This record gives sequence, C-alpha cells and structure tokens, in this order.
Amino acid sequence: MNYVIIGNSAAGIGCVQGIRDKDKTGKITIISDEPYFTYSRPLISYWLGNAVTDENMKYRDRDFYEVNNVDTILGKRAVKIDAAVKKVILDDNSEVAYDKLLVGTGSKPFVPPSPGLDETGYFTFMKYDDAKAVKQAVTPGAKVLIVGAGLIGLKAAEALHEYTENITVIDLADRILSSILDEEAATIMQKHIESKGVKFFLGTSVNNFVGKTAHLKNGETCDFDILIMAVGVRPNVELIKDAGGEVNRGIITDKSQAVKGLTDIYAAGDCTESFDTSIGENRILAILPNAFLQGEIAGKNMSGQDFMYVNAIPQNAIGFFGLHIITAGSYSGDDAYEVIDGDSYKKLFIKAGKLVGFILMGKFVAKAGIYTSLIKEKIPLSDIDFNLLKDNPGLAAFSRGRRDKKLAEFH
Amino acid sequence: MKRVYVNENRCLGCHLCEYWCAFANSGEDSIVKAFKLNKDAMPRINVEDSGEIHFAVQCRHCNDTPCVKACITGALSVDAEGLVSIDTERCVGCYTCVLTCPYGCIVIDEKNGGKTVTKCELCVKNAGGEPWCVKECINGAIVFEDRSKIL
Amino acid sequence: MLQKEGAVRIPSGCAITGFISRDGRRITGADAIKSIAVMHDRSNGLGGGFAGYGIYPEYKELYAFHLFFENNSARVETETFLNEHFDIVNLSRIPTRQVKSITNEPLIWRYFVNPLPTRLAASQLDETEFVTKCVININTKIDGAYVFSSGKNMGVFKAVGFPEDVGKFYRLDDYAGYSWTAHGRYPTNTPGWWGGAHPFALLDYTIVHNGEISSYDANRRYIEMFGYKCTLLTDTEVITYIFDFLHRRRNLSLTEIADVIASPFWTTIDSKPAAERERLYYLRNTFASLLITGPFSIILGYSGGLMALNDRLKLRSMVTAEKGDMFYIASEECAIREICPDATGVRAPRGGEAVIAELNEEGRRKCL
Amino acid sequence: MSVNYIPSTFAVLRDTDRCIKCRACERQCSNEVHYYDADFDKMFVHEEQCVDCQRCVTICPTKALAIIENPNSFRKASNYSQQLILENYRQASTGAVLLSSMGNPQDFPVYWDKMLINASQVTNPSIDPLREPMETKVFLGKKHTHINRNPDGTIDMTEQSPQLEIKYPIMFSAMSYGSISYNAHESLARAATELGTFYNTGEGGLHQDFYQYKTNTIVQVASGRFGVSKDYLDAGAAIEIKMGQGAKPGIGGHLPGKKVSDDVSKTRMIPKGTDAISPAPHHDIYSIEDLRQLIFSLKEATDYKKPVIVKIAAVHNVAAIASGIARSGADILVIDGFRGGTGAAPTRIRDNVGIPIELALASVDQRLRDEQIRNEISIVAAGSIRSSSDAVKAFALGADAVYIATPALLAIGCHLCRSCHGAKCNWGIATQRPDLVKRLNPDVAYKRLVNLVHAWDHEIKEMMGGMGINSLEALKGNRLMLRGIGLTDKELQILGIMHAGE
Repeated sequence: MNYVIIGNSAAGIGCVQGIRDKDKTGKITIISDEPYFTYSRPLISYWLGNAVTDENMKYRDRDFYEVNNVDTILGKRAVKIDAAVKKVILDDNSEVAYDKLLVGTGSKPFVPPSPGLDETGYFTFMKYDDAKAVKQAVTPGAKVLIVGAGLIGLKAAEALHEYTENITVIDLADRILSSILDEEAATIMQKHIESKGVKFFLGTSVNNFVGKTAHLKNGETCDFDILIMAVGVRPNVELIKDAGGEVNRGIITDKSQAVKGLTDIYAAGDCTESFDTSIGENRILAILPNAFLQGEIAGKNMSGQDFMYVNAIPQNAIGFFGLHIITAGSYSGDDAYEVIDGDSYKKLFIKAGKLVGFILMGKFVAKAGIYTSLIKEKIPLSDIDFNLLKDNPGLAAFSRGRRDKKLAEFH
Repeated sequence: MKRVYVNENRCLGCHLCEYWCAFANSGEDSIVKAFKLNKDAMPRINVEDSGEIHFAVQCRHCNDTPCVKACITGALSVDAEGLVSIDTERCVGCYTCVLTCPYGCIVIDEKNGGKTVTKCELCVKNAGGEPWCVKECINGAIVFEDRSKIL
Repeated sequence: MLQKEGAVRIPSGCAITGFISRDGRRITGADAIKSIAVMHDRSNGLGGGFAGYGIYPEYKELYAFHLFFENNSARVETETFLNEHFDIVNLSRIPTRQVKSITNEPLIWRYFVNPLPTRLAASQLDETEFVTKCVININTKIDGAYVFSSGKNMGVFKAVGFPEDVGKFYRLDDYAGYSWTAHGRYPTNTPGWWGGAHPFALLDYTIVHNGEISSYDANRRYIEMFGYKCTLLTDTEVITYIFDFLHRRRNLSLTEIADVIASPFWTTIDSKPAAERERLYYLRNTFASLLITGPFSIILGYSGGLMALNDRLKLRSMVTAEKGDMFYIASEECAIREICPDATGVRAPRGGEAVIAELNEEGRRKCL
Repeated sequence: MSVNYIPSTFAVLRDTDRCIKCRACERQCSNEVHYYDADFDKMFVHEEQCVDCQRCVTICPTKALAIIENPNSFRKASNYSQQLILENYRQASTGAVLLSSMGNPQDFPVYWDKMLINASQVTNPSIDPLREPMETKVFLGKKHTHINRNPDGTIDMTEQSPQLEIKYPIMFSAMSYGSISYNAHESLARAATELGTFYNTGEGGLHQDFYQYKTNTIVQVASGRFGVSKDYLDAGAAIEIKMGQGAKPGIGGHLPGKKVSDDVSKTRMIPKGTDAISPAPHHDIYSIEDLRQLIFSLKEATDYKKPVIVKIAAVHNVAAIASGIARSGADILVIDGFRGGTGAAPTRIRDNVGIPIELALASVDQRLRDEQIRNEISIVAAGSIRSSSDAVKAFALGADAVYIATPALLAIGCHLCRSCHGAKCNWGIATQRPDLVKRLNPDVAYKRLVNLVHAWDHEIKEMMGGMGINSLEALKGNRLMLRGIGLTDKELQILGIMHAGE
C-alpha cells in the first residue's frame, strides 16, 4: 500500500500513527512545503518568547520518521491532485503516486485588505518561519501593533512581551478572544493582560496605514515598529476543490474522514469541517487535538480499519501571562452556573438537562476534563450529583456504577 | 500492563497515598525530608471525599490516551506497554491535557506556578516496582494489577 | 532410690525374635535362646524373656498362671485369692537352674487353674473377662505378687538378666512348643524389674516389643477406661491391653487392629477406593486414642499364631523369613540365620503392615 | 459537676520534627484524639479520649507518634490501686455497672506458662515434620466403642454419630455479628473455609451473605435465640448451645440498640435500634434434663445429621457439669475459661468469676475418663488459648481441639485496647459504624487468619515431632508429655501431671 500525506503537522502525524496502528509495512510519504521536521505550530509563540528551544519545537521524537518508516518530501508544495490517476503533482512538476491520500493542508492567515498595509509591511503568525521573521525584526522596546485579539494575536503579544512592554492590540470585536470567551471572562482576561502593560483598542479597526502609523476608525492613531496581522485564518481547500471534492468553508468529509466526492482521498485538520456535536452543525474546529484525532482516524481507515470520528466539540486550553482558560462546547444553554472569584471564573452551560459547554479560568481549570467528558458522553445531569460536581469536578459526583467503570476497569 | 486500581469499598479517605506519592516523586530519601525540606513535593494521586465515599484517583493509563493525542508539544507520550508518561521539559503548560482527561488526573504543578503539568507514572521513574500508593495503602484499597486481559 | 516399673514410666529399646512351626511341630526353647543370644548387644542385661506356645499340652484346658512373689506372705495371700476364685489343679515352683548372672530372684510359682463355676456365674462375666479381672486384681491389690503369664497352653518366662542367661535359668531347653518369642531388654531407665521384663502377657496374648512409643499416656488413659490398669507403665503392657481389648473384647481381626494402632496416614486413606476408605476412616476415628505413635516393632504371640507389626513410619528394624513350615521374625536377620541359615524370603515388612503367621490345619489339629 | 476526678489514662507523644501534618491520625481516630489547629499550623491532642488502640501510631507515615501510660500517678497503695480508685470515681459519676471487654487482664496464674513440653532424645526419634507426614486433622463427635458386624462379617458403620472433621485442631470461637463487624465475620468465614476449619456465628444469627460458607460454620443457639430459624440451623455444620461464656459466667448479654443496625436487626430478627438482651439462663433450661431436651429438639430439627455442641463457662464444679452434659446426648463440649474474651462484660464479673481453663480442662478430662465416658463427647478448650504451645498443652491435657478468638482478632488488627464495648473500634472489628467497619479489609484479613492458623499448625507439628508424635490423636490426653514448673502438689494433682525433673 502506498500512502501519501500532504501536510507535516498534527493531522499528518496523526495519520501516520493511525496507519501504523495496523499497517507496519506500507509505504508512507509526507509532503510539506515547510522544510522542517514536524513541529508544533502552537509552540511558535513559546519559541518566540524563548520558552521553547528549537529542539523542543519538534512535535515528535527525533527518530519519528525512521521508527515509523516514513519518507518525507520537505520544502516542496503539492500543487495539484490528479484523482483520476491517483497522483499528486508538486511545485517542481514532480509527481507522487498514491493508493491512499491524506490532505492535511491546514489553514493560512486571512489578511483583509487595508490601505497602506502592503506598503508598510507586516508579519503574520502561523508558521515557524513567521516566528523566525518576527524574532529577527523585534528589538528591545520596539513598538508592536497586533491586529486581532484572538488566540493568535494574544499569544503573539505574550511572546513579544519578552522583548517589549510597548504592545497594542486592536480588534473589531468589542471584547478579546470573542470566539471562545463570553463577556465576563473576556473582561477578566483583558484586565489581566492590561495589567502586564498591553494596550487594547476594541470595537474598532484600522482605517489605513501611513508609514509606521495606523489610523484607526475611532480616530486614534497608533505608531508601531512591528505590525502583526492576526485577524483570522482560512482553510487551505484549493487542492481538494480543484480535484473535484466537496468543499464548503472547509473540506467536507464523511465520518471516516474520506473526502466527499472523491475516492481514496481523506482530509483532516484545520482545512476540514467537523460535525460539532455540541451544536449539531458542521464547523471548522481548528485546534490541534482535533487535527490529530481526525488524522489518526483517517490513517486507520486508510489502512483498512473501520473507525469513525465522532464527538468533536470545540475546545480550547490556553493561557496568557499565567492566567489559564479552558473552554469547550457551546455557550447557548438554557441554564448556566457561574462563579467569579477574582481572576478565576467558571461558567457551565446547560441545555435540556445536559452540560453543553463551559468556560473555566484561573483556579477553576483543574480537572476540566471531567466537564468535557460530561459534554462528550452526553450524560444527563440528573444521573449525577451535579450540585457536587458544579463546584468540585470529580468522579465522586458520578453514580457508583459509572465510577466503578471508570476506576475499576481498564479502558 | 499492571495498572493502579482503587477499590472504593476499601478506601478510607486517609489521604496517606497522596503523601507517599508526593514523597515518591520528590527525589528525597525520606518522607520527612520530602515535606520538611522539599518545597516541591506534590502528589500525582488525589483522594476524592464525598461524605462516606472516598477513593483515590490517578492516571488510569487508559487505552485511548486522549491526553497524549491532545498534547501540543509531544511532552506526553505512551509507550508500547501503555504507560503514559510526561517529559516536563517539553511541557509548556497549555493544559490541553487537563481539558481532555476524563478522569481529572492531569495534575497542574502548583509548586511551579502552574508552568507545567505532571501525572502519575506508576513510580517507574522513582523507586520502581510497586507504586508507592499501592505499597503504602493501609487498607489494601489500592492495587497494582493487570486488568487489560479482561478487556 | 531408684524406682521400679510401676512407680515410674520406663521406656526401653530392645531385641526381639520369634518363630512358629505352622505344622505344629514342637520345638524346644533352645532355638529361641540361640536366636535372641546373637543379638546380645541389643540388650543390656536388665531384662530378658520368652513366651512359648503349646508348651503345656497336658494342661491345655487350664489357665497356666506364672507368678512372682517377693515373699512368702504374698504367696499365701495370693493362693487364698486363687482358691476363692479358681480350682487349682496343679501348683509348683517353676524349675530353674542356677545361673551366675541371675540374682535376686523372687519366688517363682506356676498354677494350673480353672475358674470356679459358681464364682464365674456369680460374676456375670465371660470366662476370659473373669480371668482377666482376677489377674489385674492380684497385680494391683496384692503387694509383692505379680502374675506374669496367664494363658492356656502357653507360658512366659522372664527375668532381669541377659536373655540367654534367662533362658538357661528357666531351663527352656526342657520345654517344647510350636511357637516361641523372645526378648532382650535395653531399658533406658534402671534398674529393671523381673515383672517389667518382656514378654508382657495377658491371657494368651504376649507382646515382645522393641521401641519407645510416644503415644503412651494417650493410649494408657484411654484403655484404662475399659477396666485395665497399667501398673507397669511400660509400652508392652499397654500394647498388650490394647490387643486384648480390640481382639478379645471388640472382636477386631488382627489386621483391623493394625489399621487402628498403626493406621495409615489420612492422605493414604484418602487415596483408597471408597469402601476401603470408609472402613479405614471408621476404624481410625472410632479408636482414635489407640493410635500408637513413636517407634515400635512388636511380635504378638497368641494361641495358634504370631503377628509382627511395625509402627507406621517403621522407626525400628524388623525382618521376616521362612523355610518350609517355619516362619521367623526378628529385629535382625542374623537372629534368623543363627537358627535357620538357609531361610528364604527375607524381607522387611512395611510400617503398619501386619504380618501374620498361624498354625495350618495340621498344626491346629495337633496343638489346639 | 465540673470536675470528674479522672485524669487521662494515656499520653500521646508526637515528634514534631517528624510530623508532616498529614492529618491521617486525625482522620483515622474515632475517638477524636488528634486535631489540627490552623492558627498554630500544628497538631494537638485530646489525650483523655485516647484508648491506646495504636491505630494512629501504626499508620503514621513518619512514625512520629507514641502512646504511653500517663506518667501522672496517684499516691501508691497496694490495697487501692489507681485503677480501683478511678473505677470508684467513674461509678460515683455515672451510677453504673463498670463495663469491660476482652479477657480478664488481672494477675491470676496462667497455668499454660507453668507447664513444659517434652521432647525426644536418643531413645526414640523426634520426627521432622518437613520430611515425614504429621497429622493434625481431628474428628469431633461421639466415638462409639462397640463394633457391630454385618452378616458378611464386614463392619457395620451405619451407627456412627455425626462427626465434625477439622483439618486443623483450631477453630474460631463464637463472636456474634453485632458484637463484631460484618467484615470481621466475613474474614472469619472465609478463613475457616479456606483452612477447612470452623468459625462460629455467636448468638447473633447468620447474615444472609454468609450462608455460602455454611460447610464451615457452627451456628450458635443462645439464651436470646437471636436469628434462630430452621434455615439457620440447617446452615450450620454443627449447632452450638451456649450455656455460658468464660468471660461472664452466670450472666447474659446485652447488645446496645445503637449497635443494632439495619443488617444486624435483620440477622438477629429483632427490631432495628432495640437493645438485644440475652437472658442469663435459657428460660427453657433450668436443669440438665431440660438441656437434654433442647439437644434432642435441635437434633430432631436437623435429622440427627449434625453434632450438637454445648458450651459452658469454666466454673467451680465444671467436672460434674461436664459429666452431665456428656450423658445428655451432646456430641461436643466446649469449656470456656475465665480469661476468655468478650465484646462487653461487667468488669467485676469478668475479673472475678470462673476458673482457669487449664484446671477446668484437666479435671473434666479426668472426670470423664474416671466415669468411662470420655469417648462419649469431644472436648474443645477455649478461653485464652494464646499460642500454639498453649494449644499443644491443651491437647496433652485432654482437649480434642481448641477455640481461639483473641488471637484471631489480633491477626486481623485488634490491638487489645479492650474498648470493644465503646463500639468505636478503630480497627473495624468491634463496631457497626460503616466508616470504621470499612477499615477491616476482608481480603487482607482472611489471609492473615489463614496465615496465623498455618503458622500455629507448623509450630504444633514441630512440637509434636519433637515429642516423636506424628498424629494429634496420640497427643490428646498424653499428659506424660507435660511437666509442671513451680506448681504446688495440689495444682499438679488437678492438672494430672508431674513436676519438671520427676
């Protein structure tokens, strides 16, 4: 069997592990336009902030490719899939034949056009190379402007805080981290980040850039030495789209991760849409664990096993300046439980007698996985001691039978 | 592989396993030193108490290893036998594992301000042999057994 | 002051020998002397004795009582008792000859007696029981008197001394019987008393024994519940009573008795077929307190036969052999070879295995 | 009243250099002796509540604790011990009978310790139990001594009385469910089953869960008749009629209502929370002939298939009583000496009533032999058989088997603090409080019981081998194997043994 994987990040690695779970001998080839050993993209901010060495950027042990018998074609971009003859064509016109193909092309930064932007020059913050470029440019005390107060923008801000205290973040939304936090949580986090010296302009955007100055729509101006555009990302769907696969915002797959409309082609990771069980709709869940799991499922199915990817929910675990957030699921409940204690915040979202989502911050993040499991396993809260659980996430709240299953059996 | 299991009918909630666990992972040669001299001693096992219910919980070393799959750095790994261990040097404290562990068994290392997480590694990195929570349980509530065959 | 048998328990080691002519030929006591003498080193001069069966054919319907008296008044008292209970058909001193090494001999008398029918009837006992009771009575009640032989057509001869000297002393070459047993004693406590020498006898049961049983007091305290009185505190005495009890009074066969006193181990019993297992369980459990432990090799003499038995671990030596109608049992093979150099079938019976040699039809006709 | 005159009996020593404030002592003390004070960040004690059960000392991970007698002492007097003074104080404050538990701790002679065991030298060989078979199996029950033959000459074995076969001559004495915990009962039942010996329900009935161990269960019928039913009688391998108990001869029992939990109430067949009172006598047994009636009622109820045991306390005329029982149809007699344990007894009775088992056993065995009925009944000695050597001495005096209770409880964690009557046993034995009962893990405890009996059995076999005896039958009543040491002629005469050196 001849497996080809486009993409060398979590989905691709997951796919390798999924294939090797059963097929120890089939040929696996990974194609990536980045020239690096597989590395963890979420670590680029840590690397930039000098919290992680080059060595520790590696997502897997140094001997991963050898141990798993993987060929790599690094630094070359796949430009076309010829599904009819089962070939991938690379940017040097070379061809790679496949029996089974995984597309794990990830996403790319979305940079909205803005007058003067191209002239003034900017950085994005997705890849190792992005971080390297920023690191090369940044000088102690440099003025940094970050457009976008989402996960990427704020992680960049945290990293750059190691170099300068002169950081400004602007976002069109009226709160930071608007995709994962509600208003209370966002307010707490914003205050926390501001306490480190980072300035925010919210509910506004850049009107235009003039030299190293941004003119905001609210009339303010902001000088900068370094500009980072972190407004959003877009999935890399072109290969599939061109090959005739079904694409919405992201690539559409079935539960086996096979791309709809194509045969022997699978897709996983940020370039795909997943079925979010917490809301019952397809959406892009662009997070690393999701990418890995999808890749693994794809790999297993590519190697002839029969697995389905279910129970995907949005989930995030992230921290800024030592204040941690763990969130999951949807925030559209019919009931909620909320506790605020200083920087710590907890909100549990309940819908139809089940936990559907939560936001945890600060000291409340401990044992968050217990809540996650409630969402994923769709356990009716009436089956458990929710009064106990809402304040003390633990197995004590579960029925004896459920608990014995968790504790006394091998899983 | 042998794993640690607790028999809730036998667990007394004495919490001694937590102390022995903290000692075992402290690198000290006595439990007194672990608590009197070592500021970082911290258990990987946690006893939950709720009224008359008591039970100790630590990493189940489960088969799906959601924590390993979710780990963004590769710090968490599982060996061929199923032992889930953590390389704290590679941990950046993102807590994705905390988010995914359905047993609440990833322990945030409060002793270093939460910069990393830690977890039960069945004492393979310290004294080895039978884990200390098992060895020191005063009521035989915590056992070290291979139950994977039953699966 | 050293205590004699009866005042203190005296275990001992020893030599034993015995043989039987299954055809009932009468053999003189000289063979028994010769056989036991060769095992001289197994005794220490503190006791020797013989039992001969078929030696009193002329009085074979009468009980032959052999008695030791320490003094004449004991004899008078005993004879009064005997006259009250028995018809004394014949009485005499037992002939002896002077032997240098045999000293301090008591008065040694022999009585051929028949129970008085009136007394027997009045006692409501069976005859053997009546005789037994009388013997025990004399031995326990009359100071200085001791019945050391009380069977029919048989007799025990014993003394303090080496057995070959004892045989000479009692002129055993003058007696002839179809079977003989002999004993050389090595008591592990001095001094040895005439009555304490072997064989020990009750009615026609005699026991010669080499060993030291560890179950002694358990056996004694049990058997004494049944009217026996262990006055000598010797193994031989209690073993004789056990045989009397189980054989005469409970009608167990000799092999059944072996299953009681040298019972197989429970594990062995458990490995037997169901019926045999049940029988062995029953015997062992019913007479649990008669299990004899510790080393013993015994020859039981009785009218018409000999039985040899070792303890169940076989902690003492004992061999058997035969030639023609002769069957031999001895502590050592040399004791057999001495009187029958070409004996065949020499073997060491297993622990707990009862080896029985009895008069054949011809022998029974001649002797019983 | 503000002053109670009673100083604490014990002092709790804590090495603060070692104490890591894990608070396990606090969590595990049902008497609430230890407590943590957050202001001082230190552990403190209410030592007046300490009963010296050693739970905290045992579990302390840093071995920082020791319990000692309170060195505080009253002015010494030989006629008024501090203990006696305190007891009077206590009675003056409560107006109540003093209660105690476990065996009589007073300084009475322990005859076991004044008897020495024989061994073989030279003239007969000692037997090595590791190389030769060594039998300690026992059958309890009547032993007929007559033999009947079938017409074909084989032995007729149909007439045999029921026999209780025990693989080891050691059984677990009666301890009721109620006085001890469910887990303690389970441990005893499982150990007896694994060992091939018996445990005894005591007078509290048999929990449904334990019917599965019935082949190794002796069911007791006592004066309260708690939990007695046809099913219960059928569940026993033997039935024991408890006429008396060594620790409290002449009086009944009293299980306080607070120990009558749901399960205990079901098992005893009495309402939950009510006091369970066993009358002093059986009100249907005022004489030996009444006892005979009950014995035969029980036999009738169980088709004459099970041995009936009668248990009596060792009292002054125990030999005559035993003789009556041996003739009453009972198969097994249990004699319980005055040092035997109890879950609760009036102190004065425990400490002053009854006689030692050694003397009682010796005189009963001899009496039954004198009356030529020793074979009619087996004798089980109970009431302070503390070790394998005590057991060997009991066998040599005439016991067929022994009952042990205190050593069994020691095996499963009892520290003999003698506070059973408080019902707060920190070791999960003499309590019904679920959180405390849980502390006794039957999986561990039953193995310890099995170990104990195995260890004793090994020792018994060693001693038997030393004596040249390879079966227990040959040891039973073999008093020549014993010699007294430091005993008077009278004591030697009653024990039926000679003095050492004789």
